Amino acid sequence: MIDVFLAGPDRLLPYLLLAAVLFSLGVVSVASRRNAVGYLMGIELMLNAANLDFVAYGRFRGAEPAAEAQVAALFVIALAAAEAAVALALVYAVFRNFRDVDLDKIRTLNGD
Amino acid sequence: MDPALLSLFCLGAPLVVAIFGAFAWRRVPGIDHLSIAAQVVGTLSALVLAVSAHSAAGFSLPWLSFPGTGIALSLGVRLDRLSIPMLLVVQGLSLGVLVFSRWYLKGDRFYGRFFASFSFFVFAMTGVVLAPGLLQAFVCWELVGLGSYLLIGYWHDKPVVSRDPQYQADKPFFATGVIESKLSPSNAQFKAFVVNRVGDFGFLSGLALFAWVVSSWSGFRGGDPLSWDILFSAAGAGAFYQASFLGLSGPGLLTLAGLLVFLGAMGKSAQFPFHIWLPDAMQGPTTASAIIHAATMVAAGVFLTARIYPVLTPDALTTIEWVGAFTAFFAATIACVQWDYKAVLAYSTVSQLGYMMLGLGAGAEAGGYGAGVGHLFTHAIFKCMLFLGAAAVIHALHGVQDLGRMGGLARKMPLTAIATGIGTLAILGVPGFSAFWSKDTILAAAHAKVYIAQVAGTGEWAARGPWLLGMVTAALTAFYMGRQWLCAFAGKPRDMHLWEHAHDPDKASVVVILALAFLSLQAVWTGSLNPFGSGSWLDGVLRAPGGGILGTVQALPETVEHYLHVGTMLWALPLLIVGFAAAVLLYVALPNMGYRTADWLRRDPPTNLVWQFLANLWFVDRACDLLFAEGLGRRGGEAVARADLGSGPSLDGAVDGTAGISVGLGRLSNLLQSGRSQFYAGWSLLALFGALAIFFLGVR
Amino acid sequence: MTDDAILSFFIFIPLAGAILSWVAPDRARIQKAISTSSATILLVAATIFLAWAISAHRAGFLLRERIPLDSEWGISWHLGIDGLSAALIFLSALVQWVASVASAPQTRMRAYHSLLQLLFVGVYGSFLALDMVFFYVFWEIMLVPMFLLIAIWGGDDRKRAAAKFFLYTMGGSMALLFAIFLLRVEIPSQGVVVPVRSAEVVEQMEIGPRGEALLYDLPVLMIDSLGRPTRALASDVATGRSNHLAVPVGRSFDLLQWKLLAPFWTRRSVLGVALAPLCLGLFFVAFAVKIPSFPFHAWLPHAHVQAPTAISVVLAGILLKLGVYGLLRVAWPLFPTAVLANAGFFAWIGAISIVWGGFAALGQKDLKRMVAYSSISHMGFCVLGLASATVMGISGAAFQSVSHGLSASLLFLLVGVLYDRVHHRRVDGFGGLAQIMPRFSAYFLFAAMVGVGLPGLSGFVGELSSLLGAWANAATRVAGWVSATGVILSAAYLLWAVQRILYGPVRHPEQRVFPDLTLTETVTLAPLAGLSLLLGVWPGVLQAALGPVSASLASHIAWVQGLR
Amino acid sequence: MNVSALLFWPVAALTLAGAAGAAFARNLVYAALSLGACLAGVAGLYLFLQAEYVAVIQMIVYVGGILILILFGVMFSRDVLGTSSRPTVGGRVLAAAAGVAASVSTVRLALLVPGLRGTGLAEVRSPVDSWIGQISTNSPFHLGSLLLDAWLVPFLVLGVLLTVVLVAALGLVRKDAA
Repeated sequence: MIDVFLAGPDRLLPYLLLAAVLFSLGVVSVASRRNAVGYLMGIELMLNAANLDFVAYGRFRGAEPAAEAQVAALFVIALAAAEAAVALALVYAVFRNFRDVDLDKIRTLNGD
Repeated sequence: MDPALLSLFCLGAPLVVAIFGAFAWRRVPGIDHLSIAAQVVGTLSALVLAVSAHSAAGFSLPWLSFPGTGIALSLGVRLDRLSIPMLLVVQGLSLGVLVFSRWYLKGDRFYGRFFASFSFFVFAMTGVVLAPGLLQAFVCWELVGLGSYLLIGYWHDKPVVSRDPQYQADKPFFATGVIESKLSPSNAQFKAFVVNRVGDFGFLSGLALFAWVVSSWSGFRGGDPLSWDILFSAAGAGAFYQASFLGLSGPGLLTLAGLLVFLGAMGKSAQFPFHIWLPDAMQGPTTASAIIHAATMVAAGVFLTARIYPVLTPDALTTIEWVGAFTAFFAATIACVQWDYKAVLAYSTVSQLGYMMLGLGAGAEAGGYGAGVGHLFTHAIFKCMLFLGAAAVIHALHGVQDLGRMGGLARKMPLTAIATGIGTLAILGVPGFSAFWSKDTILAAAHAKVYIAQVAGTGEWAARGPWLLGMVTAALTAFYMGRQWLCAFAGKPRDMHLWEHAHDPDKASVVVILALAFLSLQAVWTGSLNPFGSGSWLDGVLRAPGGGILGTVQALPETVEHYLHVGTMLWALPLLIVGFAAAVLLYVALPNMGYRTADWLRRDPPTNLVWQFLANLWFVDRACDLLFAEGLGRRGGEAVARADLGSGPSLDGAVDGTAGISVGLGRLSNLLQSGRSQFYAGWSLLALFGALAIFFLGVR
Repeated sequence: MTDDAILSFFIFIPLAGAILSWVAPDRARIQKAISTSSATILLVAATIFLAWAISAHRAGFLLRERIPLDSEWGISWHLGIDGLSAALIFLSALVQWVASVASAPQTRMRAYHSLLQLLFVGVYGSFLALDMVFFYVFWEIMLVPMFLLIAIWGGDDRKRAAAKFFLYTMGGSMALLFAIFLLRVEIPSQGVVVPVRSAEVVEQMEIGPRGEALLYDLPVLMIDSLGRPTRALASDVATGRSNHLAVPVGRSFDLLQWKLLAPFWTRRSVLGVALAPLCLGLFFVAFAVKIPSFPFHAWLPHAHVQAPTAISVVLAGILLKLGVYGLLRVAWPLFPTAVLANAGFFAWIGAISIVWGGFAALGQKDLKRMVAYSSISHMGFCVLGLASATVMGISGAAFQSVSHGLSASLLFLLVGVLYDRVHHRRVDGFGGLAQIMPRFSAYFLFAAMVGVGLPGLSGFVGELSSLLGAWANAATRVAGWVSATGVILSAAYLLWAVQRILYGPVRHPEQRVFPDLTLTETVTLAPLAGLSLLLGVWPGVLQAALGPVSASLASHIAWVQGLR
Repeated sequence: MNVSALLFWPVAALTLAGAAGAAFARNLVYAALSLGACLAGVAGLYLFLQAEYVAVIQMIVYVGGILILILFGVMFSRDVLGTSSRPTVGGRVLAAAAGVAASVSTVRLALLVPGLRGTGLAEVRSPVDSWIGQISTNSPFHLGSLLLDAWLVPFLVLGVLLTVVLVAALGLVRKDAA
């Protein structure tokens, strides 16, 4: 473990572990937040974890960093931006219709 | 002309009428003439075939083929010494019944539909008779089921009899044992179809079993594994030794296959416990009962059993014999206490079918094949005639079927009385009438089986049982059939009002009845009157088929044969006389003694227990209704429906509750039902990552 | 392989129709005209293709078109039609036609009709796609329109039903995507050379410019006695000079190349778990949800009961068939050994679906829900037949799919007819309709008999073949025997309903005023009924299209099994 | 032991802390802010991975764009006042379970994958100090050429998507949309 600590940034494992924890935290907030925006934040966390994995694998795959990985990361970032825009537009629309973004109040999914 | 092509007329003519009638019966009045014309064509071609065709002929066309396997299921025509006479019987009787129906159903609200459905039924039945293999037998078997479905439910708009004032007014004073709250034409047609389907489950399984064994047989060279030739030769060549299923192989497997198919035959031929549909089927028009539930359709089961005779193992035959014997006895006992004219005939039909099975089950070397098939033909004719007579009586009495209100009809409708009398004597097995020959042959065959068992020193008592049952049944038959005829036609009229208006049917119908009565004379079959010249033709028909596992049958020595026949006669005739004497004594010599006896039987213990037992049809109907209709059907269905989609803990809930991976906690499902989207999210995330975690932890 | 894009029209025509409906004015007549005419065009095209398939009577693809899109991942626009897909596409076109004639949305006709056609974009795409990426894409395209069609135009509890449908199918799609991903990454970058069944080469071979044999656009190699590969010429293959043939397969999402890799998948394992059973399981879940077979069926009753009539027809007539098609086209060819190893399991799944669905149908009070459960029961025969992996079983499953498409559509249309009259579907709410609506009753009895599997009608052929197939395979025999009880159950629930609805005295006098079938209703019912009669009397006509494909698949499975 | 290790762990700690805050903070404003911290930390990690360009983009798009959007979103909800609607007990249990499952699977995978044979993923790469200041294959030029060459189609698709998304967002927030 100590060598992991010392070699820190030069190994793959720490990044992967970091990404894992980030991802899990994202899952937690997606599952627990009752607020649409909190929900969104959880998703962002997960996306970042995925990105981190992308770039880290790309870095440690060969001697030289793989640019494809970073391209993929860029794509994800762009998609995240788009998704955030739509999500917040939705939140706004919902807010205007229901005067509230508490998902518990919005139960039309089961028709009652 | 090629006989095979000629036989297509018997198939095609009724089919054309049926298709036309299905669309046009409301608008076009002449359907009855059309179907009669079709039947004339069919009957004539059948006659030509019977006279001309001496060797087996036929053809078959591929119907459904499976590339790469060589299996090509096929339909077609098979003419041989079993199918040709049966064809003649079916076509001829249908013609007669159609002619009779024109009078019987005149002015009925569904008049045209009867003839359309009837022609369809004849087509289907002909298809069964001409089947070149097990597949077509099954196909047309089901179509026969549809035909009878349509004919039983002919008056589909009638209510259940418990709500039918007409029925309540006319029903016999004594219990008939039917479940009145459930008996109606539509219920009867449903019951008939489903009960038959239970048998067909066996038929279908047996068919599949045969198909598998034959097509996987090393000697299979492509073609239709279910066609009689390939099927029998495969069984004969020991294909069943090459396959094994549930630990069965060789004869055991063959027995299973044969009995599975026989299950279908039990369904159609109303063998115990599948008989329950037949009495209900009397809700249909009496003329329909005459052809379907007396002459041909119920005979289809016997016909099929005779067809697959070459693959029936001794064990299978013994089972068949017992089933038949018990059915014969069982139905006869019930018929003794029925006061409904048609019900008596219905149960006598069941009983006679049991006789045929008993005969077939006796085995080839005991002469059982010929006995069963012979009785199949004779019974078809006189039972059809008896039902037409019943139709005449019921029509004359404006729908009254209660034996207790008839009597003395012989003076009002003499011709019907004569014809029906001949039929009764025939079914009794009085010398000089057809069944004397056929039924005695059956009993002789059963006796011969006992003798063979004695000689072989194996299972003598197993063989003696059916024989004894058959003997007792002979006496019972004499009693209830005599009783029926005497109650209806002899003695003094019990209901003057009804009696006044009684009359014979019109000329054509009378001709039909008398013609059938004439055919019920023994001489027509074994004697000089045989239209096909001497008994040699008949012997040809009745000789057991070779092939299959049967090989060549060596008949019993002449002397033994003779001794058995004489012995049987010596047994049967006295029993017959006793039974008939009892009937005369109870219902003619001492007027109303029958009623008193019945009353006495009904009222006082212990005999009333017997009475209850018989009057409730041995409680078989009620048991089946309780166990299957109510229990398995209704309750079972509701239970499964609840378990699947109920509001309480159910499969649906469980699957919901875990969004895919079923943990089966009904409560969790309710949480989810609240529709909180992040609960959905949480659950699906948990499901996904839980699965992944389990997966990855499992990885080494 | 052809470069002309005929098959693409199956996808672009409904797409164009969808767009047209969206821009066209929101009036019922115009909208119905648009979707009906696009359906008619497709129906004509599909009929031509089916006729071609029947007359060609071969296992190979009649037509394939392939446009490589991405060399990096091996994604290509790859469509193909053979006997199986021709039959199912014909059924789809027929059902689309019936649905667009029968559907009468009260509100938002624009959205309704364009969604309906968008749905069929997904349907035709999934039936034609031979590239797993596009297969998945079309598979997903189907979900959203169906979800909306139920959620907007459905009954009172429509939202919940739609949500349930969506969750189930999304769960299935997850499994599908995961499996596709797993398989794709398993292919080594340098590719693999796999042995190939010479019969398949003969069936599917195309001839390159210099007379060399091409299989699915890949070169065919002859392996000589010393194991040296040489390019095989078409003549070599045709004359059968060499029966040691191999094909070099590279990285791609091409379904046909994945099929060639079947011997390769059996050897692979991902993180210590055997690949073939894992992915077969994932595929089976994905497709069993659609079929739907026990225990993934719980969405169907909700969806059917809530969906409007025309949508129920599409759902039962087509969407359920996609599950069977997926198993036939994807799951079974890729993992033969795993299929044979688990044949008993799959057969029991089918048998349980048959019996469970039958009993559940027996216990229903709601007519439409009864029909829904009968669908579960009938589709069980497809799973049973497939499990046996015999020619009879496979062709039986395909045949049963088509036949059930006809019978279920008939039944749902007829239930819709009743619902239009009284606005309820309770079985006990009717009685004696035979006296009031004779033509309706005739059709209803006919449809019931198709469902019962009466010989002479299409239902019988599929059930018979599936049962024969199940009996022919030792692993599935007992399950097949149990499944045969389906013939009792189907007769029980269907005819019980028939007799309670049609027969007996008229129970509700106010129903005496019901009109019999209108012209539109007859027009939608008649072709379905006629077709199921034709297929029942003369199954050979459809078998000519399905048989060779089934035989090829069966021998493929047996061959891969033999390699081990 | 090199200098970068000393910088690495603080950055990692910042990222984790930010993520935890984003996940658990009652007040959504705090949550959003700590999310920003987390995003910045991730950008730092990209630097350690020799992905400067991605790091920059991360800062601009995420921290500069998305985070602001999110803060706007927070404004809509009544959590501005600091009163937060707490998750229900069921929700908490569910979230905890899902989180545990997720962390177990992902951590297990992280520990598993680098050990796989054939992938040189377990090796130590050139220390960070050694490459500071030199141009390598992942220069913006290189990335750009990749985007316009091998990844052209996806790139275009992405552009279309962004356009559609903007239009859709506008459509959603139009006054008469409701």
